[in-house]
Amino acid sequence: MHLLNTLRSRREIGVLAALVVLCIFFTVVTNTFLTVPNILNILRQVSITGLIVMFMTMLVIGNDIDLSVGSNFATVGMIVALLFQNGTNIWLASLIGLIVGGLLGLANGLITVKAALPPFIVTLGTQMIYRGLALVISGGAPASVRLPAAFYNITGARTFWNLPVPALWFIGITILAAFLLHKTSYGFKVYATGGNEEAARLSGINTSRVRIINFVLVGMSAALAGIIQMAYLRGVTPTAGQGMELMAIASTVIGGTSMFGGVGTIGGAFIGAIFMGVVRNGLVLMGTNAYLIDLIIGAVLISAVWFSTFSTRERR
Amino acid sequence: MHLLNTLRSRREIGVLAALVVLCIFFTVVTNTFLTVPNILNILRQVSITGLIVMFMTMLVIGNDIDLSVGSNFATVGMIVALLFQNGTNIWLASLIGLIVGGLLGLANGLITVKAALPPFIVTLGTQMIYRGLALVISGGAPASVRLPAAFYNITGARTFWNLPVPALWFIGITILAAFLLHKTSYGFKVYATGGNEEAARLSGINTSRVRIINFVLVGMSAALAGIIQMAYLRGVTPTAGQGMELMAIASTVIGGTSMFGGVGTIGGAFIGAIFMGVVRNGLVLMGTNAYLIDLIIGAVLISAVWFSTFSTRERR
Amino acid sequence: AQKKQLDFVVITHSATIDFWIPLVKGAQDAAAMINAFDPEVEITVRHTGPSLFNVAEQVNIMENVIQAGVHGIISTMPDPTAFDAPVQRALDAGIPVIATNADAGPDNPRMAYVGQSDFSAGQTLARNLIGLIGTSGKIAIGIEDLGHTSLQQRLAGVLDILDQTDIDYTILQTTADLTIGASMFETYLIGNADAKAIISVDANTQAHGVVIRNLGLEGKVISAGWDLVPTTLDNIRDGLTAFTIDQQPYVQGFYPVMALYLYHKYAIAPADMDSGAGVVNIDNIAEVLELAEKGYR
Amino acid sequence: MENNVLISYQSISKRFGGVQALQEVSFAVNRGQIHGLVGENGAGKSTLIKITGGIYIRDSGTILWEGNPIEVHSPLEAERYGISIVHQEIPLCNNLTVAQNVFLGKLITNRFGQPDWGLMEERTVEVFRQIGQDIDPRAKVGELSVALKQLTAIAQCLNRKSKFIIMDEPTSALTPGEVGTLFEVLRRLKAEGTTIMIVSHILSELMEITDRLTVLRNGQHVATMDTKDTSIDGIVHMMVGGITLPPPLDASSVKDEVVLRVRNLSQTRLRLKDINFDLRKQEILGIAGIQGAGRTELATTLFGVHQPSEGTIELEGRPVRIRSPRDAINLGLGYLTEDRRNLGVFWDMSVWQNMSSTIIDQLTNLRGVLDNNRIRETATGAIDQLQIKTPSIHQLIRYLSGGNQQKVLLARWLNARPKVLILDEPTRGVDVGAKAEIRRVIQELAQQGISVIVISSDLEELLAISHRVMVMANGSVKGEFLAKDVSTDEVMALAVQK
Ligand SMILES: Nc1ncnc2c1ncn2[C@@H]1O[C@H](COP(=O)(O)OP(=O)(O)OP(=O)(O)O)[C@@H](O)[C@H]1O
Ligand SMILES: Nc1ncnc2c1ncn2[C@@H]1O[C@H](COP(=O)(O)OP(=O)(O)OP(=O)(O)O)[C@@H](O)[C@H]1O
Ligand SMILES: [Mg+2]
Ligand SMILES: [Mg+2]
Repeated sequence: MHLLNTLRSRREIGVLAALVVLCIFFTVVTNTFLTVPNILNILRQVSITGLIVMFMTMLVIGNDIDLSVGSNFATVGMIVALLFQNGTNIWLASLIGLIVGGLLGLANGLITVKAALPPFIVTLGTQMIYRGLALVISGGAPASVRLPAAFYNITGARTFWNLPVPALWFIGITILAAFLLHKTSYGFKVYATGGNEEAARLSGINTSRVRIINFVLVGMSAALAGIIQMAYLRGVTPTAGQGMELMAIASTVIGGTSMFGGVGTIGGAFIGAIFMGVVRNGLVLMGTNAYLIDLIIGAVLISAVWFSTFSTRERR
Repeated sequence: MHLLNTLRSRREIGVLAALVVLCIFFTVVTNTFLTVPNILNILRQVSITGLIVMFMTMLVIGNDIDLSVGSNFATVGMIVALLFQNGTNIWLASLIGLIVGGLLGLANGLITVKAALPPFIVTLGTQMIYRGLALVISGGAPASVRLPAAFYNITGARTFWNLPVPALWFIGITILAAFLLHKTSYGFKVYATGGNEEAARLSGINTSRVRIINFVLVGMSAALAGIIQMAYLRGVTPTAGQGMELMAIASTVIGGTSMFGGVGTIGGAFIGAIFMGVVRNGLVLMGTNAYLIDLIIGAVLISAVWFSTFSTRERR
Repeated sequence: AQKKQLDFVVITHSATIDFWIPLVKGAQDAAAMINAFDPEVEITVRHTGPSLFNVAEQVNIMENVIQAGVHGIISTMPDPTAFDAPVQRALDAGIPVIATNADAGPDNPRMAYVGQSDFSAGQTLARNLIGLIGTSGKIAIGIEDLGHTSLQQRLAGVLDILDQTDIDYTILQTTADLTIGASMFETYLIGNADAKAIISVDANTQAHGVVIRNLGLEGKVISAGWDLVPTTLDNIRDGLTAFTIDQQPYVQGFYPVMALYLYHKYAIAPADMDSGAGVVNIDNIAEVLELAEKGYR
Repeated sequence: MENNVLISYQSISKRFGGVQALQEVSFAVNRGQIHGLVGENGAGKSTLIKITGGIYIRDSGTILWEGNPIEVHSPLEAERYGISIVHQEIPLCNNLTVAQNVFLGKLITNRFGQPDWGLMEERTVEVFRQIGQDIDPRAKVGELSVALKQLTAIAQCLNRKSKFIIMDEPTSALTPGEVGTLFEVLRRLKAEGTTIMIVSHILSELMEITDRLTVLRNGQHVATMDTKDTSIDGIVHMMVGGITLPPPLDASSVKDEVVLRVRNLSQTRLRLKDINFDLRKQEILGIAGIQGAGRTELATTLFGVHQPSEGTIELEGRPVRIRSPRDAINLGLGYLTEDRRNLGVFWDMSVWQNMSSTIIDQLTNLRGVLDNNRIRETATGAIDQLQIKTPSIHQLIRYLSGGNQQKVLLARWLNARPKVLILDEPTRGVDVGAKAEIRRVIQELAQQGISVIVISSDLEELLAISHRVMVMANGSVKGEFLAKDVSTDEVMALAVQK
């Protein structure tokens, strides 16, 4: 319902059309693209970054940005893995991980909002700090874990007719985020804050709180992604998640969210997240030269953003 | 003169004070920091990114951003090295390199301005494309060069009482950029465009041209940096310059340039560029644990930006 | 008597990954041995470097270290020319320099190189692989970072052998991020149901296990690669990965310290040394796991 | 006669999505005359001006410039023809100085091609002197009051010495004195042969200054006539088909009960000094003053945007500390900003959203979930009450005309049901019809028990609408009168006191 609702807006139609064209193309040139296992595969592959894309979208609509999610992701994965290795119950460890992720987001929010610094620079700084944390606590070493089946089954496994659980998390979080952004007064305040922070404040909206909560949410989503990833890969490296922030932001913008705040939808973000996964997947299936893949992805990224804003570009 | 002039504004005073404090700190805790060779060393080390910082500052004042400079840097270095290996005269090869750098910048500018897309996303895309170019033309292999002495002496060498030539380039380009930004009508148009593009356009400034020229300039500065770096290191790897864009932007903002456009100076940018170099240098001299260096740099980055905006923050 | 203080620095191109733990331990063990053996010297060993792969930054750090005034530099040199000038400057300042792990080649003025030949190690991997899958079929080769000298050399070594067979290979850029790495292999295996093996020329080997298990390809697809990462060792023990190539980094730290000591003490010129290419598979995994625990492998 | 025409519009049409902004509009502007352009909000005035200036491209029709058809595709081309425009939305570079803004796009350079700022600053001071202002040419525009910003835009236009000057609501932020000076300048320009087209919603101004008038209605041309042949009533009739001004206020409805009591209020940084006043229940208190008087500063300080450095505020007898707008709203205060464009509107949000930002938490059921029925009821109620012209509650506010945007913002504050509502220039940029409606709403509010503070630079309106007026100058209160006992001249005399 929410998704359908938000899809009505024209911004998503452009990129949805592009996605469909892309899928048709890959279906024609490869004979494995349009198969159930591959579709599930794509869903699983986009799910980790996808989780973050949802709340990154909310953050960008509120006219902020977070470059530290990839580091947060690694730090939390590492903390949970190390706690577990040292005998902490995995559920408790995960809870601690989520809280830590939220706190790292809170730190981003507090510095950005209270010290009135540009979020780009603040989170570039904390990107380095949180990455440093992951390296310090791990001593640079990857950690591997043998998780209890119960935990593994609801985080990293493939269940229900081979459906990858991370993908279910992704879809669940998407619905949650859509509800929060499009159906609650909190979501309304995010749009107002991103659209015109001054006006929102004069309307009595506590914009500082909205922005800080947005940072906490994106931090927690990075933490959740880190935990699911750790479960799926049965381990974590302290260098995990590098460049993830840029891919998350790219998906957000492909999905029709304006980098100037105030405009965007979760439905669009969902399409944006899938889009990037489809491109990568299709190119590998096609056997594209490794040297060319990033080049092509860069070009597709620009075209996709062009598509998603094309329909709403101002005419004169 | 220009530098002195621009230094008067309060934004630079904050970060200049921070720089002085930092230098005093390093002088006290190490006995090698405040020595002529080390100062020259710092100048040399900041010069490559510093060259780019100057024009990045101009670009950011014009309310744009370029994430592709690191890739441009590698691509141009690679092109020049390969042309030279294949028998092209090094001067001609360098000229071609500069032109290519300018063209890559032009592409950024044209896409951003003409398709009205956010520069962050466009240059994230071209970052991948240009990096792909460097990989494709090099086949992933580094290229080494044995440059003619005449060329080496004016690009990568240490001459005039051991003065590193890259540092001279850096200082020369700084003066040039200061002149362009602070003393010409072009510079004025950059401020106007960044301050309110609509207003600038309505009053007859060709803001598209200003923005595109800014992109070309930053592209050419990345190319120049790539050529000097190639000469200094006597070769180039296709992975060179990764993350350079973020450091250049960080220096820009530390130097007091607003990420919202319209505000900033070359004098500040110069201090910002030196600042990052001093931190890195001092930490290594102190023998800081490698795991901690990035963490500390992240924290220093945030503090420095806080400092540089502190004096102008609105009090209420 | 006053002991002679010798400060050595190990500079690696990505100082924050744990690959260097055995290398640094080797260097520190050598220093401890010498300190115990020779009452006249006191050797310290410090490890530094850019946190992530970055040649220009590594050169800067080497310059800063020279500035700080040390008595010996042991450095990886993952670029053919970038280290020529700083190494020469160190030598001019009377600081001996030995290349370890990754070499800039004989044109660099470094005094010696200790480490694996990446090219021949790549050949070793390919030969062992052919022993398992024969000389035909499809495989995927993962590489973290295109353009990284050592990795490109290993890849060249692998391809040197594979190109003499009918094996049909696809190169995947996995990046250092395991998620993307796993996705790439997964996608490849879905698209190529008849693939015989997946290999990696770097630590991304650890991602193979998850992929093979999740796609239910245990025993059908061979996995092989580089480095002794815990997950990779677990995968070998579990039969998911066939073997991994070890560079034996302990030697790459131990021997250079010895050589620098001998240089300072008796002016003995340091000499090159190959640290070999150890193959770890199900046969020796137990032993290796035990040594890895202690930081020697 | 024909060669007397400078510019002639022939069947100009322009459509935005579903809105026909202009439909076959034809009229001519004579050389050396001042031509007024009037019409209700959304009639298409700004659209026509933007087409003339090359900002919008018309869908069809012809523009004849000195008898020849022209195509203007950019502001730069318009400039080349000698057309120069003060736009309604005052676009300036806030990061630059006054002089830099005045010479934006028209730099004076020395023989080395470098900008000659000294000269430009001198000229800026000169231009401002013409319009009766002393200005620091090095002041940053971002720190100026709305009025000075508007004057800067006017100075920029005058500085270009163009053949044809178009001013889209140049007086909306100016005080009567400033308007007078501006009109003198315009008359002088006319005498020198410049042609001027001017838009204003203050019809008395147009009667005073223009030679001819064109009336637009719903994108269509109604009439063009000589000003001397018509009257305000006549124009109003052509514009909106007649309006009835609300009856004069009945002061007896004001209760004795003091709702808001301000004592010794000072704010050093904003230069507010020792302000004392009472606001009674159901009272409409007008605050008069020229730009820089500190009226907006007083209002925003009361509303918690700034903290007073001294003094007390009592609401219904209780001393209160207002730390933020949120506090202010919770205590029953409302504040409609004078700066609609920057501080009021959420441009990317719909009409209902713009109306609901103050009460969004009340439009939810239990757990913060938006209640669509209540949202619709509230929004349609407000649209009916204020007669807002919008195709639906979901229309983006950016597609509404300025006057309708203003009404949406007014609805935002009515929805919050404040006890004390501060309206800062509520009728700025609003057409006569809407002005009368807003006046009616304000009086109704007072009747319903709300106390209202109105800040307005339109003194006649202020005196007509208020029970009592307070005059401010230089950050302090200079006097207080019953509105019915005082004339505009007496108020002005106090307002300009040093
Ligand atoms: N860019 C645009 N996109 C869509 N609709 C527009 C746009 N610009 C103007 N309109 C619509 O065109 C109509 C005419 O608007 P215009 O701004 O010309 O009115 P106006 O006469 O200047 O009104 P006001 O007195 O309020 O300034 C209005 O209905 C307005 O909503
Ligand atoms: N943010 C600010 N910082 C410093 N001074 C300010 C600021 N905003 C306004 N001022 C100054 O405060 C004084 C009063 O402002 P303003 O002109 O807005 O008052 P006003 O009475 O509301 O006038 P009007 O509403 O007619 O423009 C002016 O001198 C103005 O320059
Ligand atoms: Mg208008
Ligand atoms: Mg005001």
